[in-house]
Amino acid sequence: MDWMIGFAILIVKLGVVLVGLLLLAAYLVLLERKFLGRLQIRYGPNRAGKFGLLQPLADTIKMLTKEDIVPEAADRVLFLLAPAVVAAEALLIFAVVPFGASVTLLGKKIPLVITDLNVGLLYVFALASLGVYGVALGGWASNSKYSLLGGIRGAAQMISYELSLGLSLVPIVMLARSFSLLDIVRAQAHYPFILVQPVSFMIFFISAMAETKRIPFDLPEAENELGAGYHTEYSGMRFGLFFLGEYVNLQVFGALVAVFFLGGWRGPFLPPVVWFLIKILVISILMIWVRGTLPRLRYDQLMHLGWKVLVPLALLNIVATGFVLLIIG
Amino acid sequence: MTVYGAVFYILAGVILIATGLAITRRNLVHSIVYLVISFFGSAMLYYLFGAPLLAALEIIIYAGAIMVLFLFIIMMLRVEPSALRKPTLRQWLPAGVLGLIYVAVAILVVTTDPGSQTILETALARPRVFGRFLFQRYWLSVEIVSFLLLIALVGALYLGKAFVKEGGDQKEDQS
Amino acid sequence: MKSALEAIGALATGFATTFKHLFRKPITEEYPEYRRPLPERSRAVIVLTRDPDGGERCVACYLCSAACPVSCISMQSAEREDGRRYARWFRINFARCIYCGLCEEACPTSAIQLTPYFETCERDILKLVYEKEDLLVEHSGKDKEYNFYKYAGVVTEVGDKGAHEREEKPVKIKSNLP
Amino acid sequence: MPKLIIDDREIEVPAGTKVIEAAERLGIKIPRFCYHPGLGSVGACRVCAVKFLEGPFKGVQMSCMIDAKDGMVVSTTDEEAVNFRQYVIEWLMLNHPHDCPVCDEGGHCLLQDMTVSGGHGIRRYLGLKRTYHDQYLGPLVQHEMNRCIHCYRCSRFYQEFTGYHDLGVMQIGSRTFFGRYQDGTLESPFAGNLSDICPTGVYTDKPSRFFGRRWDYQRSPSICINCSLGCHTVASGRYREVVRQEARYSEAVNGYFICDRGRYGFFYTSNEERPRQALVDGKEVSYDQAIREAREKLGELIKSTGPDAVACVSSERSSLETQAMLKKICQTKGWQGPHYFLDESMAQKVKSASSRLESGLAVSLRELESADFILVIGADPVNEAPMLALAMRQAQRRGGKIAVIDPRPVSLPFEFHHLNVTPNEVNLCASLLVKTAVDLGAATDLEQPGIEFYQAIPKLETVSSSLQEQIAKVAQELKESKRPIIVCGTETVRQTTPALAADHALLLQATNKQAGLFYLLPGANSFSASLLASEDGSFLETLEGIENGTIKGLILVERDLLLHFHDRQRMELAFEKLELLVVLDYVNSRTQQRAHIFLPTSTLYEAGGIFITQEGRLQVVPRAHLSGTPIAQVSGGNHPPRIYESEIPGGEPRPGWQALAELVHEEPQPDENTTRSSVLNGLSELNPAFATIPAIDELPEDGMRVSSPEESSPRFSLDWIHELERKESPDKSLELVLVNWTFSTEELSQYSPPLMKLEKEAAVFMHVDDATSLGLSDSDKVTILLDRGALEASVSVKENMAPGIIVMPRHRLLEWQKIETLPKFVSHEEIKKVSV
Amino acid sequence: MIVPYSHILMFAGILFAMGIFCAVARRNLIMMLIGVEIMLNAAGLAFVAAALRWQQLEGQVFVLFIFAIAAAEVSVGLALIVYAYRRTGSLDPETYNILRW
Repeated sequence: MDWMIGFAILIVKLGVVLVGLLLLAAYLVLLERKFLGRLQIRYGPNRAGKFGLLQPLADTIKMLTKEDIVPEAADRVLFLLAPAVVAAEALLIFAVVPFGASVTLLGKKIPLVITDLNVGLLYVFALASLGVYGVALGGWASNSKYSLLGGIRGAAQMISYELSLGLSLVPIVMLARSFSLLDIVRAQAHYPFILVQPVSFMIFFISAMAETKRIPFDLPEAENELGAGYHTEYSGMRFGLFFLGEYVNLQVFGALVAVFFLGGWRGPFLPPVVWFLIKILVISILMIWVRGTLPRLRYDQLMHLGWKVLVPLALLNIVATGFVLLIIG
Repeated sequence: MTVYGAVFYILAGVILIATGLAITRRNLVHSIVYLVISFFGSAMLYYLFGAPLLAALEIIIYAGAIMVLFLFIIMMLRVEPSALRKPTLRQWLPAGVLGLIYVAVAILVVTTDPGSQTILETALARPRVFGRFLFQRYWLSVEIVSFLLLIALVGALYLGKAFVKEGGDQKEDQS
Repeated sequence: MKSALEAIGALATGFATTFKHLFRKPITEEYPEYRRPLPERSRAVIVLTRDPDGGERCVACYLCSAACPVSCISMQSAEREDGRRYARWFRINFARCIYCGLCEEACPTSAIQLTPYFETCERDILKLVYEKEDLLVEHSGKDKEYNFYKYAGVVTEVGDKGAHEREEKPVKIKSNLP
Repeated sequence: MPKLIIDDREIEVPAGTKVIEAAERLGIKIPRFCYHPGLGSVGACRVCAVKFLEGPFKGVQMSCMIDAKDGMVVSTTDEEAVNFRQYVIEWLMLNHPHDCPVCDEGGHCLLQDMTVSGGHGIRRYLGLKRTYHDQYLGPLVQHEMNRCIHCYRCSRFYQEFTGYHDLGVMQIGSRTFFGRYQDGTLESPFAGNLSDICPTGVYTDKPSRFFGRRWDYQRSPSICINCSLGCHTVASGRYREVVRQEARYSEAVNGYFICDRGRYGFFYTSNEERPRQALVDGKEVSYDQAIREAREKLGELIKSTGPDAVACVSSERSSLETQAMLKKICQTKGWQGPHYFLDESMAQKVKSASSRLESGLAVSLRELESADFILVIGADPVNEAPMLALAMRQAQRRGGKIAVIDPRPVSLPFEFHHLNVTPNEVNLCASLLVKTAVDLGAATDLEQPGIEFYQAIPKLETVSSSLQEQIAKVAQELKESKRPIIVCGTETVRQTTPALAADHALLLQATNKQAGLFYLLPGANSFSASLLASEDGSFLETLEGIENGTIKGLILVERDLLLHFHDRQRMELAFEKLELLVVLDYVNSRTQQRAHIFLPTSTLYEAGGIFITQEGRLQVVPRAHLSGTPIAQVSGGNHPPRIYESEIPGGEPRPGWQALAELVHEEPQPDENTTRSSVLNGLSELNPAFATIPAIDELPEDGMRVSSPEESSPRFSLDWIHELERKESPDKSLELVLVNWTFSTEELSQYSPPLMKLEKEAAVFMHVDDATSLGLSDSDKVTILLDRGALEASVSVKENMAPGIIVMPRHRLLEWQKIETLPKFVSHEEIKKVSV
Repeated sequence: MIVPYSHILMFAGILFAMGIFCAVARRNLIMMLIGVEIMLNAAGLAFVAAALRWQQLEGQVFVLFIFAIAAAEVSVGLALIVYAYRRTGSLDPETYNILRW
């Protein structure tokens, strides 16, 4: 009986998170387009519904109804698999992200996280590293030179930045003394880690943008050189899955930044979940702002930044944090 | 048989099938994809055997890094599908004999060793415990291994650089 | 260190600029509500003009169809009773037309001209095939004064031999007098 | 062989070659207006100026007027020459009107090209332009004199080259006018060439006036099938119809020009009445349905009566593929036929002509131009094959002598001897002439049969003294000639004549003359028809079979029996007896309208085909355009309909051979090309003469000669003497001689509207003596009573024809198909004057 | 309660044999390297099972070292392969016979 209730709660949590994620992703797209539009002195979408509020719906309908084209020379199975990998990977990360303290419902204490893994952080990395496959396989399976180049770029870029992404979080783990995301949030009860780890935050933020392939790191889909990069040959809902993956990733990294550096769901006055959402949105808007401001990096600059700036910086940061921890005790 | 036993056999089956497919595919990318599935299964086995840290590391390092590296190289070099090597009898015979001996010995060892019949119990090595154990008993080995990694890094960099330099020289010669 | 500071300063300038943009009124012109008047020489829908005397200018010489890079013009020339060459039928497939204006440049009689009117979208692509009656207009467009037959020297109702601009009286072939 | 250097490149050319031509051999095209390789040079336009740097001439000279000489160094790009040419162009353009948009020459105008390439773009001359009034020159040529640049090509061509004089030069200086003295139709049957040779738009093609531009035409090489010569043409197709046909240069056949019948004889293919839909009992059905129906009915017929009950008839205008396919079908199915000729004697004549045309004797049309004596036996060149007359004209211009032995009132645009003997006397007259001219002593290597043949020719004294005198005069010229060529017709001559002509040619050859032989045959593909024709049976036997009921099914392939057979009434009765009449054709003939099942076939321009000319030259014609109703007809001249579908309206017609193959095979046929090549591969089984033909795409451009093995026909036969002894004609009666005219008697050109405007009034011709004895004078109306009724015509009285005959053209408006048997004799009583 | 230790050993053995086969039978340098990876993975599995069998963490520690070694091996190995491929244009080990006389 008990495990059945637990199971039911789990299913409900899964459903709520999934729906929330998808809705948020849809409106993040709108937000990005509107915000980007204003940054560029344009309106952004404003035709579908008031202020373009129905634009996500229109986009969804469009993507669902468009013809799903599979190139004749493509590797059919992998071609169909790749977008699913991307979308699934992005959605799965949220399984360990706590979006609030536990609530008590009908006398039962329900933690607001789908599952609290003791290696939660490693789980996040494991899934993030699998996201590469969607890009690389999609690019390869399309059998198109643009897609292939996009896929290669994507693989190289994501594998490079994963390193700095991981290293940037080591000090956080050292501070929190746990891989569990719940523990990390709890460890920020007094102050958010961004105050003590600004370098770490910076490295993580930059690496996260590179991992999500957002401007200025969108080399795998650089439209003016590669068409649309690894998803050049995709259309309809398969393209939609890539698209969805990208915006869910945006939220994921917003949530991770909130968890690792901004104290998770903590905040005054408002309910924790709202605070969590606000933090995600702030990070997202920051990323959009960056997109609206910075030009795309050159490939060698990208590698240079990853390997020669961020990785050494992250290592130094680890050593420094270690020293400080040793001294403080 | 417990649930864990069933999980083991299923995972073992998946791993064996995936690996079998991986080593026989002509298309290297397909091999890689099957291998990733195999490593995923291995990661789950690690978890089953009470090593969650290793499970995560298996995915991060094997599936997330090593296989991506392979995929990257395959895509970059545009490797065509390759055939299986057709061994001659002279090559095949010693290999076959040695293989048979290996199999015989393996079966002998596995069946005769009474300890091998023990049914394993579930256990869990928490990352904290594991880390403490590692850095208390084997910190020197960890350092040595990290040196090994550093050397590998330098070596790989050198191999990449050496070619570029040589290529540059060739270009100068041509012009 | 200095360069790092400079870089940060540059980044900050960039972010400041885009941030300032947030508060500016967008410069977008919203099309159906606001239609910007197009210059006279902008190139869109093609028309066939008439000469100042009201006659069809097009002599169906096929030069426009020859010049057309997408082969969207087709026609059939014929002869009127008065000797004028004209287009029996004239068809432009606007679904194919790229509005390059080469036909206008090729036209020796200023008949074919591009106009600024461009709102011709149709759901049925066949409706974008314009026939002569759709193309022919009642004015002479850009080159108002020109009438080809005043200069061509062929016999039409515009003039007999020797009656056109800059022509002598016809040679009397059976006379000994010059 | 002078060697000269043009633009730093050396070339060796035969002596007498003009510099402009030498340059062209190097690929350097020097501008020209008046110079034309067919017409020669006059140096009138001054635009071919080049600079001579070294050699016998120095400075700027006209390259068309100077023969290439050793040591010449010529520069076409020298600044002085370029400037000179530029000025020439500019002053030629002084008076040229700015009417290119409405000029039909625009797009292939030499003047336009030269003006543009010469760089003359801006007009500096501000004076008034000279103008002319234009003339009406007939239905073929449009006159627009304002555009003239006075290159004299037209008058040179018209007067010197073709020998007609009604178009020429008037006035002087800058007022020079080219035209006729008065408005009127040009007399020359070669007038259409004016629009080809005119370097600008003075003479333009009237039937295609204002139709399109050269760049839009689908131009493809073709040939003319309006007579047996097979002149080369270029067919210009547009919007699914042939719009214009131009002459195509051919080294061996027609040179640079063609006659108007060939040029404008193509309209049958776009005729509005042309049947394009298959018909079963007059109802329109689909092609496949008609074929199925025909197959079923044929099957029933054969089941009930046997394969003998079906007969096949084809014609001389069908392509070789169609003829061969029909032949194959008849062989394999056991059907009767096929007959390609209606008249047994004509079949024999063509057969003997094709078998006697040995490669040592045969000459091409162009080789005829170099003859120094041409003996025409029983042919009327202008009327039967106009280009033959043009070739003879060239021989005559070079000093050749020409004699015509023919009963008809032959008129040629040059001087010639006309021996107007009766049809019976043609053979005798020709033999006497040759005998007189040939000295047997000089003929050393003549074989015994030849000597016997020579000796069998009667003495000169057997004919009238005036004729003797003429023969002696002509014989003298023949004797002096080095390269005599015998031209032999087949239309009015006796059955033995073609063989006799060949024998005479052999006799002449035996006396060390380079004798040649040239036959005229009745249709475009008569030669191949005679190669395929079967030995046994004739059309008349088939007709009798129909009448007595043994033959119940008839398949007619591109053959109009009601037009060509001399007894229309009998034919119609026979048609009524038929159980099944299948007609395959591409014109709306009377016969087609009688068909039970009609299958439309495609024309030469739609399907291509292989044709063999009268000299045995096999020529392959590619398709010019796809079959289908011309857009102008689909739309009634207005906007074409906006239907988008893969089916072409009116695109039903298929090549005759393909339709035939589908008719007899149960299973659907593989694609066109395989069937076609299988037909062609089997040709050598039908006649060994085809064995030497290479693959179609390896044929030379001028085609190649097919000749039957030499021993196939006996030489020096004396049959003609036996024929001479038979006195056929009853006393006091006139032989009816059916002839063809340039226009309006040939079958296909009758469907051409511009040519029908040139149609002359139907008339019969009579010698003055016969007319006087009948009390008739010129342009009297008479009725002639034939076997099946009377015929009304006006009489044209001529002196230059044989007495004792009535020459009757197979004119459209003369219903001559009322004759029971040929030859037909008309007694004086049967000719009655009609009082108006 | 999972399964008998011998089953795991046999499973790891089969996996190892597959790795050997892959390294030996494929005419491709990359596949040979992959074979090595498979063998290392098989060994790792056996080690973890052994750790469980004897309840000793050394087994897991060794697996960690194996990971490190595998990473090092792959990076150097792939660098070598790229280098060799660029020199010869082929990945077939048969082409690298320049030292064989």
